[in-house]
Amino acid sequence: MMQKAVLLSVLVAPAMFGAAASAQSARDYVTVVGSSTVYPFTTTVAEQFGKTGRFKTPKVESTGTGGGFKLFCGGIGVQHADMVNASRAIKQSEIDACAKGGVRDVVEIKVGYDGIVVAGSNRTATLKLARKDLYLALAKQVPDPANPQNLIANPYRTWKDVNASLPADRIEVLGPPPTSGTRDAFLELVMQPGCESWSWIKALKDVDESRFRRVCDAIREDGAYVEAGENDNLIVQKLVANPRALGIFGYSFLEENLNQIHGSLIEGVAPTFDSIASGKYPVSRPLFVYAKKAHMDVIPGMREFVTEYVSERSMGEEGYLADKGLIPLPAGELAKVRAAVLSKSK
Amino acid sequence: MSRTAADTRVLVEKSLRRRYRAERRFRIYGIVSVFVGVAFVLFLFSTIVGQGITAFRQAHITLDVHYDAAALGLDDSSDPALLATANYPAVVRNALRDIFPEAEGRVASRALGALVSVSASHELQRRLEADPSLLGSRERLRFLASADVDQLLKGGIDRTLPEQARPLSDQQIAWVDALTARGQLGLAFNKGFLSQGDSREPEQAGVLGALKGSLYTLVITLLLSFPMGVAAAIYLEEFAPRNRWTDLVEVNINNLAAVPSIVFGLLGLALFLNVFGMPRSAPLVGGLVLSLLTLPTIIIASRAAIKAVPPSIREAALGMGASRLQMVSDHVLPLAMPGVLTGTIIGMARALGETAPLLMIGMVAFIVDPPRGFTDPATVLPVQIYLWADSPERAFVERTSAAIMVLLAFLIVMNAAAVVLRSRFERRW
Amino acid sequence: MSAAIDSQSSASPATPAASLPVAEGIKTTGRVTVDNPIICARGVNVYYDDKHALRDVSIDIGRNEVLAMIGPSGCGKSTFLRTINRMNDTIPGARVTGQMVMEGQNIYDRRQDVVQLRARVGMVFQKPNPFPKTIYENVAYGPRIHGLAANRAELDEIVHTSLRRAGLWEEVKERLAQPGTGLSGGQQQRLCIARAIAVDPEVILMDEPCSALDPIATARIEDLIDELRESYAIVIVTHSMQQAARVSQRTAYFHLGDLIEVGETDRIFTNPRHKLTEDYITGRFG
Amino acid sequence: MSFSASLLLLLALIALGYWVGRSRSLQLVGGAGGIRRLHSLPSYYGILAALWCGLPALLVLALWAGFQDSFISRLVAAGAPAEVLAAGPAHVGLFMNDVRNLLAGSIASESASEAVRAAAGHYIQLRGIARMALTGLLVVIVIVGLAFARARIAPDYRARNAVESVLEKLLLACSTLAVFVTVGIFLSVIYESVLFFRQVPVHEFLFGTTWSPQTAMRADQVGSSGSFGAVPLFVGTAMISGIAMLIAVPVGLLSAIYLAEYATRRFRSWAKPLLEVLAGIPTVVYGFFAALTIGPALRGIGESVGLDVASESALAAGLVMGIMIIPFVSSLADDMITAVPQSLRDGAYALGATRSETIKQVVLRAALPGIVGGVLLAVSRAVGETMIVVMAAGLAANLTANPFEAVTTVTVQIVTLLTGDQEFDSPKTLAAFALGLVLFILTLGLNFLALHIVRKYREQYE
Repeated sequence: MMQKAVLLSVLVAPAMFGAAASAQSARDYVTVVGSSTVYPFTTTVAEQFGKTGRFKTPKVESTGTGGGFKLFCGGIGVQHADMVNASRAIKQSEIDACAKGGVRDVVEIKVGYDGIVVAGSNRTATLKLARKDLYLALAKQVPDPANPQNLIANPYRTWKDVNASLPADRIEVLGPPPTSGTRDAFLELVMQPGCESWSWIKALKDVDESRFRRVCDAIREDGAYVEAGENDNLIVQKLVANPRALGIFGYSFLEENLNQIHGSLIEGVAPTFDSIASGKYPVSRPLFVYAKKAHMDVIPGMREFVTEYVSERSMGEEGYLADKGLIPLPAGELAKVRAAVLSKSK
Repeated sequence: MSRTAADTRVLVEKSLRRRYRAERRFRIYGIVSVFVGVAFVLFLFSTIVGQGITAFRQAHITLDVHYDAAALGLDDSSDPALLATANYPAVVRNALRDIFPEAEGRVASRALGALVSVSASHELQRRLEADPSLLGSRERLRFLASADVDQLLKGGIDRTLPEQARPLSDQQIAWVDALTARGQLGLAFNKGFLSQGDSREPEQAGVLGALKGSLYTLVITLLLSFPMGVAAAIYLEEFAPRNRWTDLVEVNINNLAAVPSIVFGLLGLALFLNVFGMPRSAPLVGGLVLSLLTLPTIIIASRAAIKAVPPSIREAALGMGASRLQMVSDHVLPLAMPGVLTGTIIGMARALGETAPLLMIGMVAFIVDPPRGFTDPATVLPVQIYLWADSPERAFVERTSAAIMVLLAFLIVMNAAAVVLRSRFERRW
Repeated sequence: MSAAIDSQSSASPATPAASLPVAEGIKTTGRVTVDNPIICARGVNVYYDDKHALRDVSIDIGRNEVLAMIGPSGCGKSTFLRTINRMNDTIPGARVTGQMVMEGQNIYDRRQDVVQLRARVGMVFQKPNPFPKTIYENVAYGPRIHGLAANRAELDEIVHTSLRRAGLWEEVKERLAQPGTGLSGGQQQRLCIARAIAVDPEVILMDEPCSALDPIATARIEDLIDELRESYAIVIVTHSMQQAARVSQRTAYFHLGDLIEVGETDRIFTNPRHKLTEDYITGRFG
Repeated sequence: MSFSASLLLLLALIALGYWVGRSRSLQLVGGAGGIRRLHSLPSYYGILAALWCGLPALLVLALWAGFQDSFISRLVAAGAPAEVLAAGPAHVGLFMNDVRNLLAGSIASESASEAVRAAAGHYIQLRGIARMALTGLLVVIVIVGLAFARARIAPDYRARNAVESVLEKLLLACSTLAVFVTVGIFLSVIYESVLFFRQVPVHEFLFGTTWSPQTAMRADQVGSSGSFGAVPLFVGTAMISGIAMLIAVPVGLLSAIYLAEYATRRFRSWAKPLLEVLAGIPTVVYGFFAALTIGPALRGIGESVGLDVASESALAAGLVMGIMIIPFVSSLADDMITAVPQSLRDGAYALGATRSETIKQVVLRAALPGIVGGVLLAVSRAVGETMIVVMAAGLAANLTANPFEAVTTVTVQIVTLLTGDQEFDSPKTLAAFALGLVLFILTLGLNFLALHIVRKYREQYE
């Protein structure tokens, strides 16, 4: 008897598995990839959608904006992601990459605003930073104080070296890697303006843009800036454990953790819901979700998911995304976005 | 020799004190070492249980809700499309405002609404969809409180902190206290933790999805690794000729048992996902990877069990004219079965706790719906623990520990089964 | 772990050279005492858990003599040997009652130190058991742990002397740094003897030291035992009656845990008094 | 589902084959009374007949199940609306997904387009034909196999030997799987690694001292320079493993000695299983514990004595990993110590050695090779351990010897590089495979050495 049992199981188990593996199953749920900054918002919408709708809950993976676009633009078909979270607008190079992959029609959804904060542990005093200070503290090369026309490798070790009014703590900043949209936005909103404090660099922008980018966008790699991966939650935890360090991430993470960390003032403005919504806080940027139009009719629930995303109860001023720390679009802009999205996704 | 026996005695005596001190010291090192290990076990378990036990009770709020057509923005309850988009949070807020009429204005109203979990709206929607005639009626329902309220009741939020530094405002705490005093807010058994999938809201997050994912994964693992492992063990112990090929196989199996599990993850990623194009995040792929991982464990355990069957039994069977295969299937295998099963259970327990290779094949994702098949996206318990451990909300620390308790409970049951099996069928030859 | 010790009396203040009185009604045939004993066993019982392995044994061990213990398997002769240096302590569940007096001191007394006792009463085992170390280190091990040598030269001296006395020096002097396990069986056993005498004990216990050896190696060991008698009291357990006759001066016959008969070796083998002894010696059983 | 139905049908046919083979053999020798005239027992003729009709049928079934869907899909896709066909194969794939979803009931039929519904109908029709064809084919194969078997069955036909040789081959196939797994692992990491080494020279990877795998994702982006010098990872791995071994070896060894040589049976009977619990706890639990309890605690202690301890210090990860490995070392050492023959201990005791002297100088000396082997296995485990370091060790690729600083390890980097960004041509992703290759070769070498030593040692006392 045992003999037959062994024989049968040895024969049937692999056969069954082979058949199960090769049988193509249809995908009946939406997959979303991309930015870790937008991840908490999209997962919230996904969950709401799953709990109230007739469709399966979309699957959301956090891969970083850049990595997300790579997956998203891979092509049309069930094996490719339907939507991508982005903490910045899509770049021309990505539009080209998408086109190359056959992804031509992409619906852009501007979901709201997020401030980029430079946060520290509640155990330390609030820093008052200028964008120039951050540039000097984090750039790979900075203008030589003696001869500003000359670039030298970043010599600064402590914040006091950068700006005498700052404390003499070692510079240690945990921030996003180049795959992250937050990094792109940080470069654009902090490093470049900081860099432009020098008129010759500012002038460079129009003359030799690639040189300008090399000067302003290169972040130091000597350990003062720690690339902390895509997981912003992890950065929060590390800040709590290591009060000397600062972290760069989205406002929503700050809001969720106000009992542990606080945002530094940038140009004298504290990152708060109101200061970002009103545009007073200088480092804020819009967040986006992109959806493949070609998938809209095919992946069950995708259109409904997009509709849910732009609905009043999620993106609206009193919507649940606002509870999660997303700064909603002004009512007028929201209406425009919604109308555009709904018409494009038809 | 010039030394006499008496001299020896004196010399020995002289050395004794030092030597006995060394002896005592050595012994103490040993005891301390054992206790370091044991103390750590106890410390770990008490920490986990201390942190996690509270997750099995959850704050609930009892409210009188009024399915008010005006608040819902709904005048016809027969249209399912309208039912799905009605404004349920308003109903919840109204129910709260009935108790605290002083909460006027947008900000206060939102703060009040934040006491109740968003799942309350889903609950209302479900009820109304099930019975549209409820529209306009009133009923008393029990909802989940929000995670912050839950933490406050469990002492996870320090009331003495300045208002900005804690997630609940003074006003909200006053409401919570008032609700508690009225008997409408309190802790009760957390049914949802074992019956729901993952969620972004700590109070709604449950382990069912991960448990089902683990189950599907382990079914695949067992179906593949058990028959193949036993067959391989039988071949190696009973049939394999002693030659280089057999040696190679043996060395390979022993090596594989000690290869880091993450390397198996790389294999899974490259082979199953990239070459065969199987779906990401699927229990099928997870099970395949884990079965390769547990195969060596099962083979080694089964070989040991088969080897322990005394040769006399084999000789007796062969002497009766049985073929080798008959000898194995009629005598050796039944006698070795307890050992084989024990090894299999231990291998399965290891597979249940394995995380690293599953990270490689996309089983780290936010997945709410519990999987319903082998190709649905899923996570497993350890990965869920990993995901929750990374979540910033304080309430997830409690959930993580509770999920660990669930995982450890399963492991303890499996290991206990192995121990019982071993002791019940242990044979002395 | 250590065996429970039932010491009814603390050490008697008897003079070292005098034998202790033997209890009335002793069942052993023949004279169990000697004139100048080094060890006196009186009423020794050994239990392994519930099993009564040795019953009420009383016997003296004399200086500079070889005492042979013979008897069928399981008769208790090895057990008795192991009670003399308390090797039974290492066996879980073993319990000893009665007195084993060495120069006025009951070795089962609470105050007796086993380490010191074993330094005085050495032992050689049935199977050669050299340590997994070099030949030199094997012999030097005892002196080292007991602190018998003040410096390297003294230690060298002890090793040299011990190997010489064990009759092994000539064979191994070129390869002292090689592992002891590489020697032949007979050489290994002589190494173990050298190891035992390096500590300079007063008594050497030998538990069937030749049973694992071939006849030539056996003969060498027997010669060695005879030489060693000059300096040590030797107790040897053997299965071979010829060996007992060849090497011993006195012989004790054990049977099922009882000490049946003791006497001069010549007398025991030529004129046994007890029926059981006679049956054994004439080969009627055993 | 059609597949499981066919499988059931096939199982029934195999049972039929068994019955036919068995009864044919009996019939040949004139009923149960003539069994002695058969070479083998009737059931063997049955099994043989079952194998003859079952094996080819199973094979056909598996192949059919593998190809049916794609074959039908192609046929159905060919009939897709012209505009879909014109849009390229990707759109056809999406169209088919829609069809499948309609079939699976994932989307309601009224919301599907006319073309999709037509295609779904076509699909169902084709699938019906395919099922019938499959059933027919299976029946034919079984009948042919059965006829063949029935013709071969004769009283002196050695059915048992034939059955057993088939079974033995199956067993052999299972046993070689392990080799294929090893080869598979090797191939799956070597391919990507070669691609990686084409972009980053081997010596730069192995001996470079800067690890910063953050290459630019786009042409218009200035990323970091993206250097792939893995030395900081090796050093970090070595440091954490070293700390772990510093904990695990003395504690594990001493507790093994205590439990094997000193402890009473009762103490041993509860202390040993309790220690072994440590080995059964999933590593993710240790990671959680290290990150949340031990790391901050160490930091607090460091602060109180004026030391600067990073919260994700190598020390925290190493400490917890060491605890995890304790039972691993102790149970192996226990095996080795109990394998030392009692006669060696007796020899030392008889010389008057104390217990600790016996253990230290005789027992341990004898067990040393085995213990070394065990420790090497433990090292390979520490090197490959992932979850503890992922959760507790951090990502900073510091090249440092200070255990209070954060370091990163090979396994952490593999996980970081491979979760998330999934493009398979960037050196960043490929680097993970190169690291995997290094890890695989390293642990393979360690295991090989360790197992060799342990095995040799075991033979010594057997």
